[in-house]
Amino acid sequence: MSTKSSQALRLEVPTDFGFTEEHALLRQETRRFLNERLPMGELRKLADAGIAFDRGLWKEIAELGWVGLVLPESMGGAGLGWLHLAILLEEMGRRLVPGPFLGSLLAGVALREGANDAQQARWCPGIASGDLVATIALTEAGGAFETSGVAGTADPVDGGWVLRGRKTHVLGGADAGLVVAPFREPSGAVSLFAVETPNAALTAERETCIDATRPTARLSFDAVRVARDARLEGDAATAWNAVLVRGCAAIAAESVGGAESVLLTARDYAIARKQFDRQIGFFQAIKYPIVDMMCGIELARSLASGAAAALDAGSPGAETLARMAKAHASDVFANAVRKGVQIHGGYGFTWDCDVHYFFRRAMWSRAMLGDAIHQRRKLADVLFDR
Amino acid sequence: MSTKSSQALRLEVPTDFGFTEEHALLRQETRRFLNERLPMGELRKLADAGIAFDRGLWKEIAELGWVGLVLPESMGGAGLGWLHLAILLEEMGRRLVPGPFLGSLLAGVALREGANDAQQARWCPGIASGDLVATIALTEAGGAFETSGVAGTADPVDGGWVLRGRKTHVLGGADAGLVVAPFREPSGAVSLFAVETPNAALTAERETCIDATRPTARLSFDAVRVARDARLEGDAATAWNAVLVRGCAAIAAESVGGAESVLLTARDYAIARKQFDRQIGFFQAIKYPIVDMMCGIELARSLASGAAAALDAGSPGAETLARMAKAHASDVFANAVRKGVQIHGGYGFTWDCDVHYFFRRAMWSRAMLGDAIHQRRKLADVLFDR
Amino acid sequence: MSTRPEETESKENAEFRRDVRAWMAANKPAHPGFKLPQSFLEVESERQFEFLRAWQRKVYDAGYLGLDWPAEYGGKGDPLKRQRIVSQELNRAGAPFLVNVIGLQWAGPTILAFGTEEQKKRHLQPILSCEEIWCQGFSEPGAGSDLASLTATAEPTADGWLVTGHKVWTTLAHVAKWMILLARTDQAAHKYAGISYFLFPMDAPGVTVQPLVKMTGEGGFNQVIFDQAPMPKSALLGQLGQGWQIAMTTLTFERGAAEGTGGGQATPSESSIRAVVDLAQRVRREGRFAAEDPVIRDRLVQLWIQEEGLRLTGQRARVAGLNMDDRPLATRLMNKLVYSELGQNLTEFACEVLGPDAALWLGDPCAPDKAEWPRAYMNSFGVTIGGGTSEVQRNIIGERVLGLPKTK
Amino acid sequence: MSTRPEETESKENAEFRRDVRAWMAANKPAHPGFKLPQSFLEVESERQFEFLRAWQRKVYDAGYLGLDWPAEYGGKGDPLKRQRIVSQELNRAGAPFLVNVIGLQWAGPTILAFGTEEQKKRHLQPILSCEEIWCQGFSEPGAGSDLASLTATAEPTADGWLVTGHKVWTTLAHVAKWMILLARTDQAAHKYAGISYFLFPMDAPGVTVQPLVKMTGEGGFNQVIFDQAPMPKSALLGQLGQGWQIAMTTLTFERGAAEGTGGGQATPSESSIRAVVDLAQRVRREGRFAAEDPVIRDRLVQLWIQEEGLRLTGQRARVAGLNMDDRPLATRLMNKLVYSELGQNLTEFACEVLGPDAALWLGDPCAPDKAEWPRAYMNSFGVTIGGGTSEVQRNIIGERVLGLPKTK
Repeated sequence: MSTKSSQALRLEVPTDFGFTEEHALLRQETRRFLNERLPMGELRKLADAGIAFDRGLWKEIAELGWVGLVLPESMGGAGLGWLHLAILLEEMGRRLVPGPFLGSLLAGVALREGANDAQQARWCPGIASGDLVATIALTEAGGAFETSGVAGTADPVDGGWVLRGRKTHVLGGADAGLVVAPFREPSGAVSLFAVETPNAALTAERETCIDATRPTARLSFDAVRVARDARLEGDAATAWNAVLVRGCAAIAAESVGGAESVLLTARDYAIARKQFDRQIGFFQAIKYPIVDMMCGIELARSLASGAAAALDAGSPGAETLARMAKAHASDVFANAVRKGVQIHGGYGFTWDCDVHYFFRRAMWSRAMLGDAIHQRRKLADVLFDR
Repeated sequence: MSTKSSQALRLEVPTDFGFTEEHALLRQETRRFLNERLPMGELRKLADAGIAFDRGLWKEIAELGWVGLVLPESMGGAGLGWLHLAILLEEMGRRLVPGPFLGSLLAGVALREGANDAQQARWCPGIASGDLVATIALTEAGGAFETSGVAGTADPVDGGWVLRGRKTHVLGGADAGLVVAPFREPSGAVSLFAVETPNAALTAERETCIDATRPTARLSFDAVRVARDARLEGDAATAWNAVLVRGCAAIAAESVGGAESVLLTARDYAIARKQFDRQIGFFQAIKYPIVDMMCGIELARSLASGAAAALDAGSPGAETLARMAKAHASDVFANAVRKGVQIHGGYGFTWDCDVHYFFRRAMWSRAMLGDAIHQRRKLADVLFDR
Repeated sequence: MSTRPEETESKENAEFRRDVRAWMAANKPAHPGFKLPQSFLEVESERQFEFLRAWQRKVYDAGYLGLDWPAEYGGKGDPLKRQRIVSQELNRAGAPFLVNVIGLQWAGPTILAFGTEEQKKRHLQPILSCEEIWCQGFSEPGAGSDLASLTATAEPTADGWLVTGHKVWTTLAHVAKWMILLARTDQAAHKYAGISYFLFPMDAPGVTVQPLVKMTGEGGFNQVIFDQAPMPKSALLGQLGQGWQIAMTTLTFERGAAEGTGGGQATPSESSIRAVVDLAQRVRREGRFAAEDPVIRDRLVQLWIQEEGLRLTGQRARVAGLNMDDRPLATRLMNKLVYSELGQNLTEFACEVLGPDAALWLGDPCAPDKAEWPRAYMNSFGVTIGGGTSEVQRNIIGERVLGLPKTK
Repeated sequence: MSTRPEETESKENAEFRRDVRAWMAANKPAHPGFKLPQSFLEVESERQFEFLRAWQRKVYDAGYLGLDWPAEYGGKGDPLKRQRIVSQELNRAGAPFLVNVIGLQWAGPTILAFGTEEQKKRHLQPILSCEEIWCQGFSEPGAGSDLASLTATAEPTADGWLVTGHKVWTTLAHVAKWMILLARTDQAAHKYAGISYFLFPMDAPGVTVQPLVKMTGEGGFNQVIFDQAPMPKSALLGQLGQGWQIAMTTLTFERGAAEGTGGGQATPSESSIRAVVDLAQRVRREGRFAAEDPVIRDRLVQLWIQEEGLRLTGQRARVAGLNMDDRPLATRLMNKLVYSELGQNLTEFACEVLGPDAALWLGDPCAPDKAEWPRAYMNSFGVTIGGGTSEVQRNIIGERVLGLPKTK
C-alpha cells in the first residue's frame, strides 16, 4: 500500500459523508433514466445478441455527462466527486449497464493523475464527451494487478518507443480509440503509455467474457511504435495506485447495485411464489438468506460510499476503505447471486430467470482488480502495521 | 508430518472399518454404565463442586479396563484397537466423564512407543490397572505441541539427569504418580523422561480450567533429579508423534460424543419448547442449525472412526486422518455448542441449562493439541505435497 | 487423493477389481474431440448422446453393469459389492459417466421393487444395455419443492389413460423412450392419495418435448407438454393411488439415500479436489502460484476434509454399529445435501482460485481448462436444486431423522 | 483503528469535543482493583455497582449526560449531536460504561415519548444522575421470543393494581428502584390488546428478586416473582391496553434502531478489534506470533471490515439520501443483529487466537488478559439472545423492512 500505515489507520470519513441534495437528485435521475432506457427486457436483448457495446446507449450516457463526471471541468468533465460517482455506479450496477464505461473512467483517472497538461488537453475532453472511447490495460497473463506484474516492455527508439506485450481483460479493448497501458522500460521502471488506435502492430482479440455486458479483449502489442509523448509524463506509480484504488471503489459501488437488484428480485419472488399453500417467503429457509443478503449489502453500501467520501476528502485512509469496499462488496455480490439462484429454485437455474445475468457480473466483478483474498492480504498489512 | 507425502496421500481405511459385534457391545455397555453412573445431575454435582478427579469413579473406570484398553496384554492392557477406543471415547464425551483419562492414555502411548521393555514393565501394568495415574506434559508456555517448542532442559549429572522447565495444561498433573515429559538435552535432542512423584523439586499448581471436569495443572521442574533410567530408551520423535496423532484421534472421538449430546439436547428442547403456539422446532431458524449440526457430527464421526481404523491397520495415512478428524471435530463441537446455547434462548445463557458444560469442554478440546487452523496448515503440506 | 481400500477385500473381489481395472485401462474411450457434458444433466447434442450411449453399451457388454440385478432381467445376480467395485473403478479411471442414469439408478430399482413380472421383463434389460433411455416426469411449474401439489392428470379410458399436463426439468426427455410419470388419477382424493405412478411411453401422440435453456446457456433438460396423450393399462406401476409412496422410494434412490445400484456414481469424486489442487498449482496470483497462498491452502483443506468425511461416511453407512442406533437413516438421507453443497463450494472456490481468468467463458481460447470451472459452478445448482432442493433436504432430515415438527 | 471524524465538524462541536476529551483524560477513574463487569448485564457485587454509579454521577455532574433531554427534566436541551460526541469520547477514552443503561436508553426515552408531564418530572432526572436505577420486566419463562404471550397480570384495585406473575432475565433488578413492566390487564382482549405498560416501584411488597446464574457462573441478572404486588394509579404509562405498542417503541430503543439518547453505547467498539490484533501480537502459536499467521490475519481483517462497515452504516444512517428510499428503517433495524453477531464472532475468534491458554478461566493467575476473552465470548450470547434473539431480529427485518410474509 502506498500510504504509511500510521496514516492509513486513520480512516476518516467526513461526517455525514458530505452528502447533499445534489447527490439525491443524481440518484433519482439516473434511476429514472435507466428504468426507462434499459429495462431488463432491453438488457436481455443486448446481452443475448452479444452486444456488449451499444454505441447508441453510449452516446446517450455520454450526453448525460456520466463519462466525464469526475474529470475536472478544465478537462471537459463535470468536476463532481467520487460520492456522486458511487451513486451513479450503484444505479448502473442495478441495471447491468453494458459497455466500456469503467475502462474510460479509469483511463481518465490515469491521465488526470499521471499525465502532463498537454497530454490531458489532448485526450481528456474526448473521453469526457464520450467521443473518444478510452481504456486502461490493467492486467497481463498471470493475473497481477500490481505494477510488479508488468512484463510488457517499452524500448526507446529514435523519436519514440516500441511497445511489446500482451494485455488481457481490457474493457472495451477492441473498441477503444485510446489505450493506456503500463510497460517496463529497460531501466526496470514502469511507465504508462497512451496508444491511439488503430495501430497496425496492435491487435485486439475479443474475449468471450462470462458477462456478456462486458466488452473485453486481449491486446497484443507486437512492436507497437509510438511517439515520444505517448509516455505519460507524471509519476506512474502514483497514477497506477490511483487507478487501482479508484477502480476498487468503482467496482464496489457497482457491485452494491448489482446485489441490490438480486435482493429485490429474490424478495419479489419470495412474495409471489407459492408452495405448500404458502408464499415461500414465509419459510425462514428463504427469508433468512434474503435478510442476510440485505445486511451484507447495507454494510457494503456503507463501505462503498465511505470510500468515495474519503477519496473526495483526500483522506489518507481512502485506499484502505476502497480495498475494504472491494473485498466486502465482491463477496456480498457473489453470495447474493448464489443465494439468488437457489431461492428461485428450478426457475433460477434457467436462462429465463434474470438472476444469471447478475451471476455473471458478480463473477466478473469479484475476479477483477484483486479479489477479496488479495484485498484482505493487503489490508492485513495495514491492520497489523506490516 | 513424519510420513512421506506420497504415502500420506493414500488414506486407506480398511473396508467396513473392520467393525465387529464386539465394538457394538462395547458401545452398548459403555453407554449403559455411564447412563447409570454419571447422569447429568451427577456430573453437575462433581463439576460444580470442582471435583475434576473423582477417585471412586476412576476406580470403577479402571476396573472396567478402560485405561488399559489399547495397551498390549503383555503390559496388563486389554490389547484392543483404536476403533474400540474411539467408541469408548465418544461415549465418554457424551457424558463429559471427568478425570485424567486422556493423560493416562497418552502416557501409555508414549511408553509403548518410546520406552524399553524394562521401563514398560515397570509402569505400564500400573497404568493399565488404574493404580498408577500417569500423564504426559504436552505443552509449555507459548503453546507449542511440536517438539520444536520444547524449552525445558535435561542435563546429565552423575548417575542421572536434572530436569528444569515449566509445563502447562497437564491433565491430572497434580494427581499423577508418573509424569512423562519431553526435555531438551545439551546436544539439542529432545528426549522423553518419566518422572515419578512426589518429588520435592517438582511442584504442581492446579489450573483454573474453563472445563471444570479437566483436572489440569502447571508443573514446575526446578532441578528435578531423576535416575539415568528415567529417560525413555526408545525413539523420542516416534513416540512423540504417536502421542500427538493418537491424541488428535482421541480428542476428535471425544468431541464427536460431546457434540452429539448437544445435538440431542437441542433437538429435545426444540420439540418441547413452544413459542407462538408452536414447537420451536417448527421454525427453520431452529430446525436448520440442528440439521447442519447433525451433518457436521456425522462427518466428524466418520473421520474419527476412519482415523481409528487406519491406526489399527497401521496405514501410513493415519496421521492425516487423525489431523482431519481433530480439525473437523473441534470445529463441529465448537459450532454445536454455539448454536446449542442460542437455540435454548435465554435459558441457554444460564447455568441451569446443561449446554454450558459442553461449551466449556468444546473450548478446551478445540484449544488442545493444535486447533483447526494449525491442523489444516499441516494438512495443506500433505495436500499440496509440501 | 485417496484410493479405495483393497487390503481387507476378499481374494475373489480383489481379483475382480484387478480385472475391471485392466478392462478400463484397455477400453476407456479416448476423448472424442467435442465438448462432453459434465453430467447427465447436460446432454445436448446427438453426438454427445451417441458417444455416451455407446460407452454404456460397451460396459454392459463387458458384463460390468447390472451385476446386482437378477439374471432373468439382464443382470448377474451378484452381490451389490461387485457393482460397487465397478463404480469405484469407473471413477478411478476417469471414464465417461453412464448416460442412462435415470434408468439405472431411479426407474430401474423402482421397477424392481414395485413392478409386475411382466414390467420387469420388459424394461430392465434395455435400461442396462442403454437401448432405452429413461426420463422423469415429476416436477411441474407449480409443483417443485411441493411436489404433491402436482396437477397433471391421467383420465381413465377403456384401455388405459389419457395424460394432460405440463412437466418441467425433464432431463434427457429429448432422447428418452420412457418416462417415470406422476399424474393425478383421483381429483377428489387427498393431495397425496390421488397420485399414481406410470411408466409412460414417450413416443405416444400428444407429447411435445421442448428444450429449456439453463443458466449456462446450454440445453440438456426440457419441459414436456401432454395433451390427451394415451398410455395403455400396462403403464401403471403398483396400485392406483399408490404413486406418492412409490415416488418417495424413487426419490430415495435419486438422493443416494439408498445405495445406488446398477452402476453410476453420485458424490463429487476425490478427483475434483485433486483437480483444484492442480489448478492452484498452475494459476498465478499476483506473481506467485495460488497454491502458495496460505489462505487458499486453508480453504482447500477445509473442502478436502469435508470430502474425505463424506467418503468415509459412505463407507461407514454400511456398518450398522458405526452409526447412531437412534437414527439409522441419518448418513443416507444427508448424503445428497452434503455432496451437492460441497460440490458447489468446491467449484465456486475453484473460480476464486482462477483470479481474473474466471471471467473467460466457454469458447474463449485462453480460458483455463476450457472454462470448465465457472461452468461447473453454474451447473452445481442443478444438484442443489434438482432432486429436492437443499431446503427440502434439510426439512426431510429434520423431520424424518431427528423427529422435529414439520414446517408447513 | 479509526477515530471519529472531526474535520468537517462545526467549530463549536469540535471545541466541545476537545473539552470532553480533556475532561475524560482528567476524570476517568483508575481501575478499582477488583474485577469489573464487561457490561451492565454482569453487575454482581455491591462494590462494582457503587463504583459504576459514582462514575455515571460524575459524568452527569460534569454536564455530559442528558444533553439532548429537555432542561426541565434534568437535561440540557442540546442537539443529539452533542450527546453523540460524549458517547464517542467515552468510548475512545475506554471509560467505564454508564450503569443505568436501561434508564438512559430504554425507559427514559419511552417515558419522554409516552409519559405524562408528572411522570417525566418525577423520573427523568434521577435516571441521569443515577439516583434511581431501572430494570425491565418484559420476558417471562414462557414468553421469550413470543413476548406477547406473557401472562403476568395487573388486577385493578381501588387505587391502582395488584401484580402477579414471573419475570426473567431482569438485569439490574437487584439494585433497581423502578421497573418498566408489561402485564396483562384484560384477559378477554386479543393477545396484543390486553397488555399494559407500567412504571413499577421495586420496593413494593410482594416482590421477590432472585439472582440467576449465567453460563459464566456469574450473576448480574435475576428473576422477579410478583405475588399480589401493589402499584398506584400513577404507574400506568400511556393508555390501558396500549402496552404492546409502547413496548415495541422501547424495544426499538433497546436494539439501537432508534438512536440511543441520554448516553451510553451499543456497538462493539473499534477498540475490540484493536484488542484482538494486540492479542495476536502477544500470543505465540507453535513458535511464531499469531499475528504472523496469514489465516489468522485474513480472518481478523474480515471482522475489521465488518466492524468498519457497521460503523459507517451508523454514520450513513443519519443521511437520508445515502439509504434506500424504499427501506428507510433497514440500517437501523439491522444494527442489533449485526453488532451482536459480530461481537460473538470476534470474541470467539479471540479464543481461537489464544490457543491452549483459552482453556484458562477466571481466577487463574496465568490466564491471558485475566480470561476476559472466553468470558466475553460467553457473555456475547447475552446480546445475541437478549433484547430479541437474532432469530427474532431476522424475522423483524424480513417482515417489516422487506415486506416478506410473517412466519408464525
